[in-house]
Amino acid sequence: MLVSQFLVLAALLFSIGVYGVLVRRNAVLVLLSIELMLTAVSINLVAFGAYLQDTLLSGQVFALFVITIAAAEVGIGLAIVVMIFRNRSSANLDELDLMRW
Amino acid sequence: MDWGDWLSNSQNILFVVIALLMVAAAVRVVTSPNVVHAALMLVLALGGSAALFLMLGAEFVAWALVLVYIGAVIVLFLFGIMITRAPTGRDPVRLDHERRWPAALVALATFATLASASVAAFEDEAIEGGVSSTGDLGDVLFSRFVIPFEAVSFVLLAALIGGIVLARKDPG
Amino acid sequence: MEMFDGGWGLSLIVFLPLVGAGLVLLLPKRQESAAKAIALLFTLGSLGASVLAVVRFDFDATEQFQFGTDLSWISAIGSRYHIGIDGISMPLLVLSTLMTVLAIVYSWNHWPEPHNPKAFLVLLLLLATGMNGTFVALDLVLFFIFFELVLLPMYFMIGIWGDRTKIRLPGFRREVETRLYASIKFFLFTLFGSAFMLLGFLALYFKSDPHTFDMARLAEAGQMGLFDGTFGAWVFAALFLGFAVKVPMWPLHTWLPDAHTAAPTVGSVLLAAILLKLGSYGFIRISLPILPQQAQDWAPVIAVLAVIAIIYGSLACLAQTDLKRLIAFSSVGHMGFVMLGISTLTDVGINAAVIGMVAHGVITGMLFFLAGSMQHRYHTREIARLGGNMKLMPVIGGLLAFTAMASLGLPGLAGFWGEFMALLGSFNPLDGLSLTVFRSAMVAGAIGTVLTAGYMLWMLQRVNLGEPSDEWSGHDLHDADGFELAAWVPLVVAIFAIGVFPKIVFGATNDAVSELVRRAFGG
Amino acid sequence: MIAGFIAYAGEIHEPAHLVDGGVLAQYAWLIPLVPLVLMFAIVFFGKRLPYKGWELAEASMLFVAIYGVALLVMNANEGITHEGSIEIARIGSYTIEWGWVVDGLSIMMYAVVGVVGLAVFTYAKGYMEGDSRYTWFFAAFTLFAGAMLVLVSSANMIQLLVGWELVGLASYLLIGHYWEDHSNNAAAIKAFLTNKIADVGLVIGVIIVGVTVGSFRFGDILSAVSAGDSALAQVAFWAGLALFIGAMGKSAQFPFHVWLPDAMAGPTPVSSLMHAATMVTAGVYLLGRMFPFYQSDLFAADVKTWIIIIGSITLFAMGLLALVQDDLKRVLAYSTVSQLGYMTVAMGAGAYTAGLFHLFTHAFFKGLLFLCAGSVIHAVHSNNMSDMGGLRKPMPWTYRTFLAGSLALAGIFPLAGFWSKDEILASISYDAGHGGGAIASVVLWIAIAGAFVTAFYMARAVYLTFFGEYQGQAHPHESPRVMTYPMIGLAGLSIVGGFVNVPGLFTGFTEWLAARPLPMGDHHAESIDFALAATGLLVALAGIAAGTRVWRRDAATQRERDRFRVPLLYPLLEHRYFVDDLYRVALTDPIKGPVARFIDWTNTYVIDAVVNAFGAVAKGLARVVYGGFDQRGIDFVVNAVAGGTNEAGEMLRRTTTGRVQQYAGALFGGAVLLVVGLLIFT
Repeated sequence: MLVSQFLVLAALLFSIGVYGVLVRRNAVLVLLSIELMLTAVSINLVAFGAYLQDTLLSGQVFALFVITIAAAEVGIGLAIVVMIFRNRSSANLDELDLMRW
Repeated sequence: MDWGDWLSNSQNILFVVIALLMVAAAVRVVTSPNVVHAALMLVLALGGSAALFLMLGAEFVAWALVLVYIGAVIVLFLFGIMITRAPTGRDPVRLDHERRWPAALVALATFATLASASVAAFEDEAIEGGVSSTGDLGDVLFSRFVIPFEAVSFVLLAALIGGIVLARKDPG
Repeated sequence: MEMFDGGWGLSLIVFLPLVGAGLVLLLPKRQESAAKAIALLFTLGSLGASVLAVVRFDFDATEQFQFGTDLSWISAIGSRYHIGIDGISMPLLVLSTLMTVLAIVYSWNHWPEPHNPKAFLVLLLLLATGMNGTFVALDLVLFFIFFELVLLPMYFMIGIWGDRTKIRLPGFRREVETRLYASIKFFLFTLFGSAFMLLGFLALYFKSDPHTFDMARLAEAGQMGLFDGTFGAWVFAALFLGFAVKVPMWPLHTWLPDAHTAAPTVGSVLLAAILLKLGSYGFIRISLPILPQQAQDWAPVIAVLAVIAIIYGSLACLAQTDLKRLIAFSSVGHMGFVMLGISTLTDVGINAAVIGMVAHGVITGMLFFLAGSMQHRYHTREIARLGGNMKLMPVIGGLLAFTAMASLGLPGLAGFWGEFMALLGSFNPLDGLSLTVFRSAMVAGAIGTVLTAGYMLWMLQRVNLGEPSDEWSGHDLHDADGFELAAWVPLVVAIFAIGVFPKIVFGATNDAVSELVRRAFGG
Repeated sequence: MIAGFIAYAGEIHEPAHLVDGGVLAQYAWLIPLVPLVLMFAIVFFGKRLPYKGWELAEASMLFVAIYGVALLVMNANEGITHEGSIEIARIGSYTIEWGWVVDGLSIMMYAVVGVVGLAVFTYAKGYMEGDSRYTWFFAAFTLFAGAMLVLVSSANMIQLLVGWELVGLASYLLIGHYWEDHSNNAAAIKAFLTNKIADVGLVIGVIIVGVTVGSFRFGDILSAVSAGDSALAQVAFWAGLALFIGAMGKSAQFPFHVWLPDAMAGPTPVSSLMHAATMVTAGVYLLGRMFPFYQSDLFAADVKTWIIIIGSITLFAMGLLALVQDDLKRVLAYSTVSQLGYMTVAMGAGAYTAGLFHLFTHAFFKGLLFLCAGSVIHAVHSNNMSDMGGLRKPMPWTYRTFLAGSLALAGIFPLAGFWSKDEILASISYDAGHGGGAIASVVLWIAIAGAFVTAFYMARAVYLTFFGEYQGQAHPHESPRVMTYPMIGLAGLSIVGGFVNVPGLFTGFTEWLAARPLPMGDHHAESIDFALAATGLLVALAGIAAGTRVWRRDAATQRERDRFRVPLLYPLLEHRYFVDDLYRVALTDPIKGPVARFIDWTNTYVIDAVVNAFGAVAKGLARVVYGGFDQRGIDFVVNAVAGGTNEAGEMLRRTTTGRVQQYAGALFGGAVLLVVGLLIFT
């Protein structure tokens, strides 16, 4: 097993996630794509951990943290989406431009 | 390196299968016109990554992934989909933007950059096998990484409270 | 009194309004009468101090700087807190403090929209500090700071309390409000000029040895010939730009009609009465003594521009349909006489310039007060719509006629001396200056007085005389009220007093100017 | 008295002895000051007084008249010269002073202004009764007289200038007294501006003389003249010409005469005072004051030719105009212009005494004629003679006094006008023989012809007004006594006024005027030329006879004959030689209209183009080169800079869409670019 193969796969997943983030209109789907990207990151971390034979297992620990943060992110993200939906009857991102001045 | 050697390794064959599966699932996640399908495809992709973790000897992480993601997060997503009445019909226009090509270009460029950087950096470096025990992980987690761990737990707590505050109906 | 003479007096005059501004700023917005009281009190204090300075002024030594002090200030660049007044700046300082008080009295219950007296008073007081400071500063950096300090309050005054009529301009796609256009134009024009002025100051600083910003020492160096040659020519040009925009000299005057027209009444008054004088004062105080050689080279140019301004301003007045704009253009002409006086480089001409500045201050200030009050009542400045004002408001109409007469240079009133003496000076300019140019300028300037009389009488005829049009005949337009009269009577008295007894001004300026001319030009 | 007989033969005329004049002369500064102070009193308190301010005005004139006559009597006994000055400012080497001069010339003017003023002010009380601005009228009227006194009392040229312009101001206020009507304002403005144009000459003349001599005092200037100052001699021609232009404006000499007939828009007392004592006499006074300057060959003697030419044109051409006027006041106005021409000619011919003597007598009879005209107008409510006629019976006193004034003006022996006009003719004749040359000879004939015209138009005025049938609507009646008494008083002076200077018998007037602090230079005294006097008288009688023949003969057809029009000449006269029209078409209309608008237009569009070249880059420069007058200017550049910034902002702000995904896309794209860049550049 080579390091590269995992890294390339992770890069591919990450890019697909990027594509999803950019192209999807529905907020829930954007969140899904973000999960994909986070997974790719986790794969990288674990792969590096295995390659470095790290006694501290920091790769895996960080993967765990990523999973935890991802869970938190999904929770908050969905809550926001729900709230926005409640206010605007839509979860489409292109109808949201509150950040415009 | 010899591609023949590489492909003949059984672990690598497994990897290729899983990888193809994951990529296919991931592509469906970002292209499926049906939101529920997309969520289910994500389950598949995550499952693949759990399998990869096992291959790399990260047992605990793999199972945690299965439990947390597939068990909890995806359910959460499905609830979200239902609550927001996200369209489940086959109407691709409404789910995607019209300008896909710029997005695809950016994604492709990202991939090219990351992949080429990875390959250039590591070339033929191999990964030694070996399984790390959950116990070791626990030791490390509660000694060296105890402060980040606690911090993450606070983050989770904050997220919990935040979720409640945000999603609950007007307190009146 | 020793403290008063030793620099405290002048500092008091300059900074009392600033303290007042701080106090007004601390007040809650709703306490308007307290804000007015404080503003009046502090400007009155400033006026009182300047009157005290006049009383204690040594009129036998007007050419010396009195009440001065010279303290270390920004030691890194050798800039010092050097202040003092001589016979040239003293009348202007008194004029400045007086006009500020009158402006506050006048605006006691004449607030332009959008009201907010607190902010207005803060700006007014800030303006007062800038104006007073410019007249006492004897250090170039100090001068520059006060000179620029004036800019900001006036910008906001025009921009916030100005005229909201929308106008369409060449080059703009959308209509803009007059006040916005005018305030930005005013600001940019002046800033453009003063940027060059600052460059000039810096050039003088680096050329002088040892480096100094002190006007007196620079003047000594200049009179020794340190700044001769190309260097001096460039520096003079830079200073010229800075001051000429402020005066304003033709053809840098185009900001003036817009700014005057758009500004609220008090803003117009101070703009005309004091701000324009900063430029001509700069010529007398800085350009001439420090760069005498270049002044002689440039004098014919200044004279020609001044005469053009006289004729041009008067003719432009004849075409105006807006009362305030007409008065604004008349300023161009009158400041032309001031600059003609300065350009002769003789004691007569510069004396004429100073009295012309004072006279223009009181007369045009008064005219703008009156125009403002009329606008307040008629809600229009359009000359064609007015008429029969004398019937509707005899007091305001009478004062308008009086002031217009003063403005056209009637002997016996303040405006005469500046014009006549400027013409006198230009008959006999400094030795070495072209007699052809200056005598032609004299003739043209004298013809300009005819045009001035023409447009003033024409304005009076259309605004004051005749029967009131139907538009106004039914209205009960109240004549001047107590506050207005309180603000105007001192000006009327001043116009009359200076006209009958010009020694009020000449007594202070004469020796100072003679000494300045003698040192700079050896005349 | 004895000196008078001696003077008859002499050429240079020096008073026997001069004295300082004592207390009366030292306090002569009160003469201008009292009217000016009372003027303010009338403005501020007049309305509260029982006679609404008239009493203060009358008091001021009474004061001046008594003071003036007292000085005149003193001067008649011993020539007075006194000069006092108060410094009011010093500028460089020049001193500005308020001064008063008491000498023969100024005393004569004090007396004339005082006496005529007293009569006119008294008369005005009746005439102005019921006027809505009664108090204000007397304030301005007092200012008018006061300003004239400032002018004649001045010991220096700057004060002269002050008085000069104040007279102009007062005339503006008074001519435009009925300002509700814009045509009156127009007349007032015309008067002020015409004078102001001529004042350019005066200002320049004052500056040239004052700067060259180094002092503005008449005393110093005339000393320089008698000392033959070479610096002054160099500029003397131009200075003299400039001062004369100033004098032309005030004394309504051709081509500055246009304002005077229009000035009839003012109330009649104003016309009376203006034409008799104040304002129009100022120019002649100035020439008299500066007489040695013009007289000396070293100085401005060359200007005298111009003076005499201008004067003769004025006296004849304006006299003809009086013939065709229907407005009685305008007849008198043109007559004044014509008589001023006589005075100017006299000054140009070097006849100091003759010119001022005519001023003196003319003040009485012209003041009188205007008062009479006012009385008539008051009665018939019209200015036009076509509304008058036959007023001899209802207005006997007005008729008698008007007749006396007319005969005096026509120069009938032994009334005032005869003596003064005869002296002018004599002095022109003298000048023709002493250096005046051919011009003076021609002018002599013009002056004699002018005498005919004068008599002719006055006869017309008398007949059309007082004879024939009454043509008007109102019911004429004699004016109240407050108006007739002043008329009778002035009529008396018009009859006997000439006897103060009867050549060969009593030359008191010559004596009085000669009391000047400095020698008057080489001028000839009055002399009597019996042949000329007889010619003048005969010509005047011929004029009256002709007038009688045309207008008197048959009352019924009087009006038809007046309507007779001489071809060619009449249209010319009717349009006043087209001078007014010429000014309007060539001067005032263009300046008020196209020129002013052009300047205003250039302000908005052209100046900006110039600044453009400094401020903006190639674009602005190219536009100036291409269409220098084009509608582009600094405004455009300033606005374009602002607009450009604005546009750029508009474009950039589109990137701020608020869409998270676009931001994310930019983020990733940017990251990739960074990496690529890193790879390329390292």
